[in-house]
Amino acid sequence: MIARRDMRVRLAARRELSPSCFLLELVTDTPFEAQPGQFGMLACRAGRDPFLRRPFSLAAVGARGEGTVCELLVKEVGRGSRALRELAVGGELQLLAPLGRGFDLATPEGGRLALVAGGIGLPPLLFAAERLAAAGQPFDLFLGAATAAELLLVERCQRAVGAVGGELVLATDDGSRGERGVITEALARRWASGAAYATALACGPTPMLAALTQLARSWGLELQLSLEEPMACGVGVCLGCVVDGADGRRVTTCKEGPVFRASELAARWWQ
Amino acid sequence: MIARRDMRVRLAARRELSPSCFLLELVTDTPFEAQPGQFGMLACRAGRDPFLRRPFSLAAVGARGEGTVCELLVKEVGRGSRALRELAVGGELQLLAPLGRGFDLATPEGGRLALVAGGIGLPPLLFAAERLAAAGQPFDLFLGAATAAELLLVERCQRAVGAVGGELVLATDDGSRGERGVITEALARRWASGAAYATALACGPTPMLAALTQLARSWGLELQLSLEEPMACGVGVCLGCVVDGADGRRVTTCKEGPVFRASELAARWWQ
Amino acid sequence: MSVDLSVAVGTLRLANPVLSASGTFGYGLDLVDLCPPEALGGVVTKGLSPLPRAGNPPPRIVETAAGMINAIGLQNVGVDAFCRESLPQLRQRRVVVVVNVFGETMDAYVQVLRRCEEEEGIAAYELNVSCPNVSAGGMEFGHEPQQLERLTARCREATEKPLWVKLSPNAPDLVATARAAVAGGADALSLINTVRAVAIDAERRRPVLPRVFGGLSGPAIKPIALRMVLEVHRALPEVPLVGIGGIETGRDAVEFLLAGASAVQVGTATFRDPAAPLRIVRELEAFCAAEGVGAVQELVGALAWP
Amino acid sequence: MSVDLSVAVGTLRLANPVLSASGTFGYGLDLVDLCPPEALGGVVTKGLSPLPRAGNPPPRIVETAAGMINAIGLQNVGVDAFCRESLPQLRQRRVVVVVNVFGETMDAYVQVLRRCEEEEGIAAYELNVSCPNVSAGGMEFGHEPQQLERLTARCREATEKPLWVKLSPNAPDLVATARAAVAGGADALSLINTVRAVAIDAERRRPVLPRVFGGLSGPAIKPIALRMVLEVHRALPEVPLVGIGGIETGRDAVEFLLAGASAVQVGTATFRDPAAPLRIVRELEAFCAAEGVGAVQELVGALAWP
Ligand SMILES: Cc1cc2nc3c(=O)[nH]c(=O)nc-3n(C[C@H](O)[C@H](O)[C@H](O)COP(=O)(O)OP(=O)(O)OC[C@H]3O[C@@H](n4cnc5c(N)ncnc54)[C@H](O)[C@@H]3O)c2cc1C
Ligand SMILES: Cc1cc2nc3c(=O)[nH]c(=O)nc-3n(C[C@H](O)[C@H](O)[C@H](O)COP(=O)(O)OP(=O)(O)OC[C@H]3O[C@@H](n4cnc5c(N)ncnc54)[C@H](O)[C@@H]3O)c2cc1C
Ligand SMILES: Cc1cc2nc3c(=O)[nH]c(=O)nc-3n(C[C@H](O)[C@H](O)[C@H](O)COP(=O)(O)O)c2cc1C
Ligand SMILES: Cc1cc2nc3c(=O)[nH]c(=O)nc-3n(C[C@H](O)[C@H](O)[C@H](O)COP(=O)(O)O)c2cc1C
Ligand code: FES
Ligand code: FES
Repeated sequence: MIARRDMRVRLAARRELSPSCFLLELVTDTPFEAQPGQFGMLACRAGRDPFLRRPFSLAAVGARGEGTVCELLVKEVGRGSRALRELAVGGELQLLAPLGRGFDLATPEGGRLALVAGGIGLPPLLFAAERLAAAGQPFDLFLGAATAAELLLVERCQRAVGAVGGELVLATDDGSRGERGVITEALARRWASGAAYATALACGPTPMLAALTQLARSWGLELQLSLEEPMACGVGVCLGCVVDGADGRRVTTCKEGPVFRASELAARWWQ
Repeated sequence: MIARRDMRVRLAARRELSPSCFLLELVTDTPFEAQPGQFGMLACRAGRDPFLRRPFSLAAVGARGEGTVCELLVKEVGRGSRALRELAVGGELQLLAPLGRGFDLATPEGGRLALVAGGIGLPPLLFAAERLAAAGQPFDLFLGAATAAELLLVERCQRAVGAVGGELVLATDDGSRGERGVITEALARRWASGAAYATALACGPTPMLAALTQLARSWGLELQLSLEEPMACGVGVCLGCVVDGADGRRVTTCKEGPVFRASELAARWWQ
Repeated sequence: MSVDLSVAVGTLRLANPVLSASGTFGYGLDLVDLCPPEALGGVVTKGLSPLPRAGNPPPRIVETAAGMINAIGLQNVGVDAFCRESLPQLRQRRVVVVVNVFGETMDAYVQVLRRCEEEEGIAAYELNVSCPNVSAGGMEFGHEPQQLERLTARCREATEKPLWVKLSPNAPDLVATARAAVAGGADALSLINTVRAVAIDAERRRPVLPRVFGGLSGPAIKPIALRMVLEVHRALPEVPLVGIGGIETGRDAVEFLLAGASAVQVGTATFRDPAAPLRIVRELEAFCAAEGVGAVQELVGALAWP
Repeated sequence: MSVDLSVAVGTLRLANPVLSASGTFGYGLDLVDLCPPEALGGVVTKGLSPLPRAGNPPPRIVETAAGMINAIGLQNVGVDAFCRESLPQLRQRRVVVVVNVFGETMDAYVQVLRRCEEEEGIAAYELNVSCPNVSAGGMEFGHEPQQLERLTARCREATEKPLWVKLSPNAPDLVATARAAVAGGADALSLINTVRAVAIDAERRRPVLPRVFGGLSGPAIKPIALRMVLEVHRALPEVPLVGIGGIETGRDAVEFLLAGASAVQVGTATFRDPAAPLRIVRELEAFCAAEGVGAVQELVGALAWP
């Protein structure tokens, strides 16, 4: 397991990606590594407001000089994300990372992965995509959003997919870019026309994950889901972030997840 | 009375003045004016920590373009001042100003003012000094601190005093610059050698103000004191900042002060 | 979409449900430039006693995490000075005035009411019962149901105007005191007053406040206040409530309305933002417009119980 | 200057006065890399019941101003799994272990104690009495002095180890419950548990927590917790207290010690800073060194009363 650390990070750059989303480039002096699907607990502002740290999926982690640069993609929705929007470049924050269990990227011999991202569910899949591209493992990336403007980092996704000869499939609810409709329908069309995947990795809004789970079950497709639950500690001690597991236990999203195989989760989690 | 306003201000610059003190240059789009001795209530960081605004004496207020630039001198002691130290240049804060009753700068015909500042008590007197210099009203400035490094903005003080042919008297507890000992003793030496002042204006630590009040009473010198009390609202509605008045009433420092004539305050306030 | 902001607190109709809380808005006239009192649902005055009072010695306030402790000690100008100096201006501005009343004896409460009854322009009274009952050994009026019922009944005799009783969160049994106030004739209950608290100066090894104890207010207590409003509303669903405690935003106000409050008061928030009560009116309106709520009154008690 | 950090909580000596609070540090082994449990005065376990429990359905937590509300519902692995899986490792690390115990009946408490008594390496027990007493109609054990005295006495019979009773801030009469616990045989009192609170989702018009009510913790409640420690200490100066509620810094810990606590527990702060309990030990040491305090024990109850 990669050692986690509570690190001082500096905001090196912020880039607007869409009306509601932006990218943060955080740098730290100490080296650290992570697996796609892992996350960090970020104190979004100095002081006690917001009170709790917020979990953010790591979207990229790489060496820079002696230290590390780590990217987050953030959607502005409330106190924490707003504080991140306001933070002046050069400002410092505290990040505890990497945390949790990431995706299992191993592909069965000759198999192919489908990566499925809805809206701000992209970050862990972007991380996975760039890792897979670097390792030469083939995959297709399905990226959905409400509208064209909310499709994030499309070129960068295209580069990663292109590196291994995969396909980038885009879909928007309003049809303003890519296929019209939800991304799971785009996946279903590919499946129907014979694209057989070994495993799908997914992150996005609950309705998307629910639809995907139904489809995967009917297809017999193995599915890894990255879940988002409210978290207080991020390290398994508060029991605040539980979901119902397949075995009747309540499992912590922060420690036992955030990535679960669909088969590990209670069926009723999806209804 | 000058209209007060709750303004958005931007940190244009921060300058270190001493190991513990720094100067903030805050700019706002809207024009505003103030009297020396008045203060503003500053929200030291976005969000609820620190919870209350902090009162800061206005150290200078002047036009810049369409708007206004306002200077504060801040000593780092706790949550609020630490947040100001950490605020990145370009960051925005909320300032309610100008508040309270400032100094009465009118000098009796042919009279002379003594301005007496101890440590971080300088800001309102710096403001007064520069106003007096601009108006050509004569004054001497007595500036005391624990040690040379904590004597703030000496050259700027010198310029203001010099403009009206006054004297800048420095004193440090450890004698590292100016006269050795407390600033009230320096004033007493001037008084003993014949320097008769019409009025003294003072701000500084309570022991300094107490010593000054005793001296002024024995000399028959009129004295205006700028007081610091913990404040919640700064506008007279919470009754949190009261001191005992000469008439037995409890008076609000924020609204009836922060500048009081010594004769307006209960004698026991000084014991 | 235009939103009807008016609410009824019992028989009293207010143009909107946001009042300034006692002790945090002076006598209603200090912030006319920043937060015009006539734009609010109403203004609750600083607590008034028969004679002027100097209150507690300083220091009186301590900042805490997302809140503050105060021990003002009920400094006020006395009911007479209020009626002579502030009330005429409030009347002229058509401010809805709720007079907050306290005393150390039942007679003192009644005296304040009697003096006020001589005047025009007072909409309602609010009894601050977090005050030591000197004749009953110093126990607060609001802590003992029987005493509270008697006090309320005595005040009830002195006026026909709406009578609100302001409940203390420190009472051993909140619902029992609520019932007692209603039994005594209260038209509405305001809750909550400040929560008993202490601050200690670690270096000096002594309490920060000269009288040791003070009252905690601000957003820190909001989840407690909301719980208490909900508890009283469920126990006494017919009794109009006025929600108080840590309200800072229009959304906070909505939460109290949903929990069963017919109106709310904004206290400590005004210290951080002197226009807070007015801002909250506007945020409330915007919330309703966004959520398709035609009339704020619809929100009162509209919480779905699981 | 070297500072003696050790304290005594009754007959139990601790290397320093800072423990992790129940429910905020797992079973003591989750944060060994970030906050080694053996460096703390001790570790209080998540509350244990005779059998494993699944706790409440999610969502279970809500952020508030300078605090949070939780409704975990006492999910735990059961006393047996704890004794088999965690205790041996804690023993090996020489961690001072305080087992937090709860049940819905008196027998359940006693069962947990009996199972623990079979093991080595438990330093003390802490009874969480903020739990509905099923046999007495659901009223919490900690709210009714007679029930609490009986419960404590039953537990007292089951062990000779130090027995701490953890008081609820929601009890109608805090001092009466404190006395009852002592009468039943408690060696020390821990206070406070969380404060009953509610959060409401304004848009959905429903409580955020499926069971509506939860417990407020964090710095928001510190001034209330400090007040309660002071009140109980003044009423029962001979009884050792363990102070809990919103402690975030070494200075906070000092304040609780001055108010009369012999040790403190750090809860919610650990969620914001997983090394908080350890940091607090260090800050406490630095505070003592700066203030010339040779032994932390000197601070206990050293508040000057005005
Ligand atoms: C493992 C994990 C990984 C995550 N990764 C990311 C990530 O990479 N990028 C990212 O932007 N967020 C991510 N999140 C979500 C993030 O942690 C915060 O919940 C989110 O930023 C909102 O926090 P806030 O403080 O801005 O809003 P809050 O003030 O906490 O919430 C404001 C309001 O918005 C609602 N709300 C919360 N989340 C959402 C949402 N997603 N959409 C709409 N309304 C919402 C809340 O219920 C509340 O009413 C992740 C969460 C988890 C658990
Ligand atoms: C009218 C008025 C004008 C003021 N003008 C200025 C000004 O121009 N520049 C300036 O720096 N400050 C000024 N102050 C003081 C300022 O408002 C704050 O009190 C100060 O900055 C400390 O706030 P904090 O949040 O940093 O510390 P807090 O977190 O509020 O306090 C931290 C600790 O320091 C103690 N403390 C508070 N003030 C001081 C102090 N001055 N010296 C030593 N210990 C202290 C507190 O008791 C507390 O224990 C003024 C105060 C008033 C009332
Ligand atoms: C400085 C201050 C003074 C107060 N004075 C009074 C008072 O005179 N009478 C009263 O009934 N309540 C008084 N209160 C209590 C408030 O009206 C209100 O009930 C409490 O502060 C909780 O609301 P908040 O969190 O919005 O401030 C006072 C509160 C503060 C902070
Ligand atoms: C998530 C969470 C779980 C808790 N679980 C327990 C528990 O199982 N038993 C118990 O006695 N107290 C429990 N508590 C209460 C804490 O031990 C502590 O008394 C309270 O949170 C106040 O301290 P704090 O403000 O430092 O968190 C829990 C608190 C939280 C926040
Ligand atoms: S967030 Fe605390 S256990 Fe998962
Ligand atoms: S600070 Fe509120 S009255 Fe002066």
